[in-house]
Amino acid sequence: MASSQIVPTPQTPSQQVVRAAVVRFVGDSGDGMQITGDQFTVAAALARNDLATFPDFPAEIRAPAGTTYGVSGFQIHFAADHVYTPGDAPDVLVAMNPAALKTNLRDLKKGGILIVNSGAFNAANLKKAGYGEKNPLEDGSLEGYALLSIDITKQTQNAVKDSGLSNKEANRCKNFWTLGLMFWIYARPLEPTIQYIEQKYGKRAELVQANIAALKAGHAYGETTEVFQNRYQVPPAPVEPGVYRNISGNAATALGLVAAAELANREMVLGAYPITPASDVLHELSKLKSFGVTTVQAEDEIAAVCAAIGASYAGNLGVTTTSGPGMALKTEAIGLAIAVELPLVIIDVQRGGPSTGLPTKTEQADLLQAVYGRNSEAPLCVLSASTPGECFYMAIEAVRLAVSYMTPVILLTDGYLANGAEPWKIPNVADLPKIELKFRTDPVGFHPFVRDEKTLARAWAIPGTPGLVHRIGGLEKDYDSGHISYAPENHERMCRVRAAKIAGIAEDVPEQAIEVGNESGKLLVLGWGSTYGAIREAVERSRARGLDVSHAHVRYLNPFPKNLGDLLRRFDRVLVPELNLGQLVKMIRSQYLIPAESLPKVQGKPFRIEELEDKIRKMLES
Amino acid sequence: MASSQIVPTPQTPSQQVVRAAVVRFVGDSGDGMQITGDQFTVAAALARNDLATFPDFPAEIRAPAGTTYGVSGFQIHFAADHVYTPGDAPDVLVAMNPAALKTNLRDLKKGGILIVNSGAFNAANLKKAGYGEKNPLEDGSLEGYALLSIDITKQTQNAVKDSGLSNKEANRCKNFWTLGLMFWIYARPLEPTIQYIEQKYGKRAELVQANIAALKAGHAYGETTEVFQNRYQVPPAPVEPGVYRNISGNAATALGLVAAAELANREMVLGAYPITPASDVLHELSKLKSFGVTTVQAEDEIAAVCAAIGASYAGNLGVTTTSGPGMALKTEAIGLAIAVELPLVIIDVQRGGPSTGLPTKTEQADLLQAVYGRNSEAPLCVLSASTPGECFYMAIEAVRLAVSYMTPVILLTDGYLANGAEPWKIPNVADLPKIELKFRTDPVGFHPFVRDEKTLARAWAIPGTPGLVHRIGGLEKDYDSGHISYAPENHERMCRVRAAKIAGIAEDVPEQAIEVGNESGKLLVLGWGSTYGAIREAVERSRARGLDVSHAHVRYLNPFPKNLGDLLRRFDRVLVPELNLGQLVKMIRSQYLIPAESLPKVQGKPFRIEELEDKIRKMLES
Amino acid sequence: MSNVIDPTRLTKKDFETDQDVRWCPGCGDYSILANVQKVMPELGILPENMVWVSGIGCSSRFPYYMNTYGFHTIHGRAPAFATGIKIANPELSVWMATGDGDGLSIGGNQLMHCLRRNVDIKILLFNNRIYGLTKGQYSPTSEFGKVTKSTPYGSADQPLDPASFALGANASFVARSIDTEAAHLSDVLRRAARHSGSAFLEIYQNCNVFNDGAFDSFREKDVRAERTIRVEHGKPLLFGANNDKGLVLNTKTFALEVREVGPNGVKPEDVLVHDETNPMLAYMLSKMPYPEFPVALGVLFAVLKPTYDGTLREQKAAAKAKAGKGDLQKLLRGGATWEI
Amino acid sequence: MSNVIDPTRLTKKDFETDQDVRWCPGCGDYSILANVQKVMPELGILPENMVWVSGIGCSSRFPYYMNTYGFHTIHGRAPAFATGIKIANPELSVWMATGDGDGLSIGGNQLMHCLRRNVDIKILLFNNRIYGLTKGQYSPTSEFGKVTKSTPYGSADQPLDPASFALGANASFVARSIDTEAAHLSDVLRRAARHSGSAFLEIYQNCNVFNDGAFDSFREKDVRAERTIRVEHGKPLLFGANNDKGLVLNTKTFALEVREVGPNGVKPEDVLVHDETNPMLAYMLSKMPYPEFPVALGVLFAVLKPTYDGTLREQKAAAKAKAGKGDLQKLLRGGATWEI
Ligand SMILES: Cc1ncc(C[n+]2csc(CCOP(=O)(O)OP(=O)(O)O)c2C)c(N)n1
Ligand SMILES: Cc1ncc(C[n+]2csc(CCOP(=O)(O)OP(=O)(O)O)c2C)c(N)n1
Ligand code: SF4
Ligand code: SF4
Ligand SMILES: [Mg+2]
Ligand SMILES: [Mg+2]
Repeated sequence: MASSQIVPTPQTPSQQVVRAAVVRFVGDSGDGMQITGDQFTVAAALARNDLATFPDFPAEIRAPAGTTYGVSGFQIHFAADHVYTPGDAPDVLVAMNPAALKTNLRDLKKGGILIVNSGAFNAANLKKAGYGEKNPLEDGSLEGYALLSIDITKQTQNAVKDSGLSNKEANRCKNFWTLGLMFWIYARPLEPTIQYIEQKYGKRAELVQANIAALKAGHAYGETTEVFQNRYQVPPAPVEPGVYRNISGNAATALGLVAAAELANREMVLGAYPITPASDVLHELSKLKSFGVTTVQAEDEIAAVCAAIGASYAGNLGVTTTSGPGMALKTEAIGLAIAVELPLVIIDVQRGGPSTGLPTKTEQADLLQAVYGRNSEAPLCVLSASTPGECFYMAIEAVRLAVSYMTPVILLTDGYLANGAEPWKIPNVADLPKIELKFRTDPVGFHPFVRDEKTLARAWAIPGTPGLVHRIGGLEKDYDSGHISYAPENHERMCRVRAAKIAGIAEDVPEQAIEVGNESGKLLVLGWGSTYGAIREAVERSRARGLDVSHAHVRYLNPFPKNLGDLLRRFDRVLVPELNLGQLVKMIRSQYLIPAESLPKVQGKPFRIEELEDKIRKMLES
Repeated sequence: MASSQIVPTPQTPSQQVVRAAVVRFVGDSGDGMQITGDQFTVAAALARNDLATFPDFPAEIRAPAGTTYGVSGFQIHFAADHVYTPGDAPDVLVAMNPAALKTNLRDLKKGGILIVNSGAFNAANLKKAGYGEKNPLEDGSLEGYALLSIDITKQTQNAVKDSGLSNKEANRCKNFWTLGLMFWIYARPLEPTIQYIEQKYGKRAELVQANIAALKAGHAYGETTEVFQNRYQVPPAPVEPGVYRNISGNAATALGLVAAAELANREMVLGAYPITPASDVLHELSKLKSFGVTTVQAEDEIAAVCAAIGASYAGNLGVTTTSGPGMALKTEAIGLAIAVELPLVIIDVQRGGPSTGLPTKTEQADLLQAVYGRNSEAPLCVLSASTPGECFYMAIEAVRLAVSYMTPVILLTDGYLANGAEPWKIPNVADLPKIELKFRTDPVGFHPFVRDEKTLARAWAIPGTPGLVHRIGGLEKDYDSGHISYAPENHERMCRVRAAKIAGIAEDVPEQAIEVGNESGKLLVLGWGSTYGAIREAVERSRARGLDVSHAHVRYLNPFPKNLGDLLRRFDRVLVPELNLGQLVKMIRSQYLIPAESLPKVQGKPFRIEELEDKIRKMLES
Repeated sequence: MSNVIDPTRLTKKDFETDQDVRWCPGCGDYSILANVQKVMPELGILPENMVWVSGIGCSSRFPYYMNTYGFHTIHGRAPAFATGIKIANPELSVWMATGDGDGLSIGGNQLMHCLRRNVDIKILLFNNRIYGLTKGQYSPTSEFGKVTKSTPYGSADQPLDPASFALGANASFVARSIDTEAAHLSDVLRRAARHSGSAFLEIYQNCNVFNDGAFDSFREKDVRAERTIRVEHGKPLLFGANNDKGLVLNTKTFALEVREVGPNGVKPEDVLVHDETNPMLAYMLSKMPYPEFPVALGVLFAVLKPTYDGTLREQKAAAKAKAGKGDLQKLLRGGATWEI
Repeated sequence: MSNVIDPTRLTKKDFETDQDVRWCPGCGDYSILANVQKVMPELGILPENMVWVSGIGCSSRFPYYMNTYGFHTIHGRAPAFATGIKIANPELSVWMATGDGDGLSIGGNQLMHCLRRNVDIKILLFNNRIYGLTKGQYSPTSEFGKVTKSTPYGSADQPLDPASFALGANASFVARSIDTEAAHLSDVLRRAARHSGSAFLEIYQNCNVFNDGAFDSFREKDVRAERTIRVEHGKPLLFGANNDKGLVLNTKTFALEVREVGPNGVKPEDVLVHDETNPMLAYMLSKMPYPEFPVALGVLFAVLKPTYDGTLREQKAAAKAKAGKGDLQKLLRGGATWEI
């Protein structure tokens, strides 16, 4: 539900209950904003708030200090109710320098709390941020906000002066000072973060001491100074009981893959070439050798996917992870995997394009490439994940379908899911369904393209199996013997059976459900992927305002769930919001011939809930 | 129009006039069937017949003699009327060995003339062809045909025995013997072929003499033996006056590119990596250095397209040629060309897939890859050619649009167009419109992404130009300065302007016309690419039978001609025959929301006219 | 089962398929196939435990004719597929067939990285100095100035020497042989088979259709002894019909020289002795300009170093040994958790 | 025009852009940029006649900071773009910046073929033995066993030496330098600039964020003299603070050795003299194992051979000279025609 307004009112500090809050930390890459955000998140989670987070990194590794393009940010939305997105506009903005203020102020809610480190607002930094000679802290331009201008640099230096740290190191503690202050405002305990500091800097006692001192000093600042009119309390959210952790989409994807390997009782080979924002899946999986995972950092994306296909051929689970430009390079090899009908899981963590584009920003524009981007008739299965946590389950689903249907499966996630995080109820491994997987061993009646009658999957006969020695390749094969064949009718038969096999997956996946709202009506908002949270929240808010609108979210993009057409036809109008110029909408219109309308956005950022609400309102008013 | 029946009747040979004929020569790769076909084609052309040809090569370079997969064929359709395809079923089949008979007999018209070289029907060859112990020439299985079983091997040996050739070389003359016989049947003069032989074998007098002897002997055989009841005469076709040549699609493509370079007054750099069936464009262009053409046989398809883009950047016309698997490899680099907005012409000579597929066979299944097969929103222009000769004009058009709109343009041809040939009226160079092309030289107001207001094309400022020094790259660029920009609204603005630029091409290309039939009615058959001839002929025949059907053929596949939607809506039904599983039809349905129906075929071969007629009939009857 | 074969009793037949061999009659590929099928039974590896991988090209058709597991992949990428196969199942004996186009043109990067990583696969590169399958374009090993279908004015590329390339890529085993020399080819195949790590074997192969006679100037019977030198570890680098010529190092110019050996020439002790573990010597031998020098055939270089697949296997085993087989439930619980 | 510059009066400023340089503070790329901007004016080439091409990586940001024409392309393919540019306009001075990942991992094939073809472009490979831009994965030049983000158990790859690779690819110019040694780097840059053909220059570059100190063991002031050897054509291969060590060839083992020079060691005449035209010596120098041997810096190899672009240009000119500028109408008429 909506995050409430937090307008400070002139009264003595007291714990005021709010149902939700959105906080954004912004500063230089070196200011430690990601750690601050992570710790603040843990605190919210431990307080049992529901939450969603989104970090926003600069494209540069370490841009020079003070520049606008070097600003690093972290936003968290936490609430006593269900949370679906990291929030549109922050209630609180913490800006550690002028560049951070410059680039983020416009997002802050009118009247929101603005905490700035005035110590960083010197002439040099103001100039780098593009403020020129003017200091926004002094020229009255921040009047619409609840401005708290604190020299955090100095406060921190004072707090840690006994630690013997160099000036530079002392300054680095600023983020914990800030965190301490924020913990005070939101009435969080300091202990978990103290433990974290001890663990992280354990080897250097002086750092442990200094950072803890800074944290406590920030907290004390809130307690003792009188600048704060309010402290806030966000009550626990009504979440399902269970053991929770915070999880990012990339971590969930990696865990889903490992889980799937275990459920299928197979070892996994990941072939990958580093690329933003997919690299973390490789990093995560490279740690898991004891789970039988081998990661090959290949020389390029082509070799990466080919190694994965080779591994599948030899009976392992072949997986490859990448992003847009890497996907483009893999298409020829994916075509081979389709032709030889081997299982292969391809994770595409979509990012802004075209070409190198906006490598650190999110987008959903690889859909058509995933479905159609190969030479000739080369059908495969395409899935997507809607939330960071769902990446886990869709990764398992990708593996299940790949091995059951002997086909490549593309799982589309994106930069927003990959780096965003949400609390995730940890599943009980024993409850996860096993993945059935049988290698062919019986030579009787065997040829490599003999098919399962139901799934149309060909036999998976791996090297090392006696009696099944055979050859496969990318040339067309005879339907009845698997040998090379250029016969015309056979080619059509093979093209059709490959298509039918993929189409048949629709029988094996859940029917499309309505996420929110009625099963029929005036307007259906049809989404896919990471727009889930924004759409869901916008539809809920619109319904709360009495509008007849529903939300459905497609996870199975090729083939579509078999009831999708019927479901769509039950609505007068269908709106398809996407972080692209209209791709799913093309597929929907073509397949079902319904005048689905597109709501495109390509800004490297997710939808704001408001944008969607506006559009829904306009459509239902018109 | 329809090719007429040639059923031999028992009377003395006399010149019987027929309006059309389809002849197919088939034999071992080593039997010289392609030369035979070419010479027969020249003869038909000189007799002013309209004609279309199609060679059919085996995938193997030189398969062992006598095998079915080593059979090489050549079909020609020539007529006194317009000819649009190489014909469905031959009236005359010339089979030089059992394997050739085995693989081709089923295509021969009922009652058609079947000429076989009985000298090749020995036990070994029969077995290799899969006839086992049975000899089809003797077991009565050929009864439905006008069988002429001649020991061409022996006849040829006798004819050339004075030439002093080895047995092997003597045998090689069989094809000219056969040609001589066919020339007699169709009443063609021998002189042009004699000249050809003299030119080709000029250096070896004994070969000249032997081949001419064989040719004459074959002719004499027709004249003197009484096995032939009929000779046929196909009168000249009513073709436009002009100078003609026979041209294949690949040759026409190469010539179109050179012509375009001349019309634009620019030198050309072709970056290519050999791949069937596109290699001949590279071969043709590599001869044309005196036209300022430089060909780079690159190390792979990626380097090929990158070299072409580099050449465009430096102010030449960058071109790359390939087929399906190579297209797949080029997509990442094409995305860059889109992002930096440089002209680039990409020729995709489509072949059977997926993956390596049927490399020597034809298909139209790269359409969706061409339109959508790149990461992110990466729009470009896609064209196609409908006949071999049209490849010339569409190649020019591709260059024109690429340089006018600073965009990659994909021209789709296919294996059928590439190797098929038709008589082509040679254009007068002076009549071809010049291609306007201006490099930016004025530094005032310059930045690399400053746009032409009308076309939205950015300025083409080439290295070496004083005052315009600048950098470009694949990262997103600021609309107003061309510098790197990650700003959200700017990214959307740039994505939209790139899309608008391509969409705007619709204003600059011919409106969609009706090829045959009324401007509205019951059924429109909508085709694209090499299916042109078959569709046109099928529609003409159907209309002759009184059916209300029209034919439109799309050459501009992205964007579509601006009137296409209106045109389609004037028909009750729209049928889209394609050599794929339904690709154009997807785009049509999605864009215009009309229930266009698909007629797919994926057999590595073109449509037969009959198939299309059947479908049309069924649709109009139902 | 009835079809269990005794690995010590394998014969050539066990490695032959029933597929029609679809190379042009007279192609050098036939004799390579025959030699491979002859040597394989000696290795004591059951056909079902052997995988042949290839890219695209005439040479890459090879797997179809071996009665083992086989994977005819895409152009140039066979080393990457082979790497995946070997990692997934290290028990398999993995072999690769490629051509000068497949392996060195489009596939140069995959080959290079496979060699430097030292993946335990055996690589046969059929070098016919031409693209056979696409009907006669020049390749990276074609001579400068070569006239082909795509270079009617002669190629403008300087060629690559496959063995030098492999050495530059830090390959652990580099050898050369010729299609027509059965005994030599078999010997080198045996050596390659036994090498642990990437074994790179270049085989000069005649394409009688598009580049006939490319190697005749040194492989024909009458010139062979004078124009080639058979290198053997520990043996002096002698050649010539009477072993009367040798390779000598000019220590001044630091370059190899061809010298007569005997009363009128250098002493036998002055002739260099082949040391297949010396990368410098191997590089020199690979780069000797022809025809001033003979063409070096045999094992130019062979050393042992850790294999990529072996290291990965050890890492996995060590990780399992240390942490025990991974506990998925524990992994899912990961870092900070909370219970509700 | 007002902005005509005299090519003999260029200064460093003429090659500097107004763009913010976006490398991490302290990155070795800065000093490479400064050196390049210092040397460029000496070449007498106007900035407008120079093109810098790059792939993707921190190093590949280089063109943005040069006030010349620049093309930041896609990952690994810069050599192919540069080839197209050079062919299209041979008057341009074409330079390329790449990294150990861009140039040797994904781009190994493009680099290799560019070098063997000898396209006339100058290639600077910034070797920091890590992927900087993607935040710290190992690269093809990282040490075996290297622990990085993607190899928590240590990398299983044997590394590649860029200079050996280039020599294996038949490069005509191969050199090495270090980011921090301005004078040496400038000298080698000048040599590269003047070379006709592909000039390959590897520059050891410190990535202070993800691989800090990778080269400290030989580039730090106090060890530099003992741990590196500066090779110069025609000069003996001496090194050490007092030039008291030299490289000597052991003719028995056919291997290089490090020896003291002087009364207690070998005679100065026994020390090898660098000959940059000798490929064997260059290969040896590129492969000397560290730390047993010093790291060789300078121009390891340089010979002249026909350039790819030059040959193509000549072929085109010759074709035009012979046939005259092509007559399109005649071409269209081609083979057999008939008139109606
Ligand atoms: C991606 C791709 N590009 C191009 C081709 C076409 N092609 C097939 S084989 C080949 C060259 C083969 O040369 P080589 O490896 O030397 O094999 P050979 O036929 O000479 O044995 C080419 C260019 C292809 N199949 N796939
Ligand atoms: C096709 C593609 N794959 C992967 C990437 C991601 N990527 C960008 S730079 C890079 C490696 C850069 O390493 P290096 O060339 O050594 O440059 P450095 O940053 O170290 O200077 C990678 C993997 C990409 N941009 N494009
Ligand atoms: S084309 Fe050449 S290499 Fe290929 S099969 Fe024929 S002879 Fe052999
Ligand atoms: S990550 Fe490393 S290489 Fe890249 S800019 Fe920073 S210090 Fe330089
Ligand atoms: Mg070859
Ligand atoms: Mg690097």
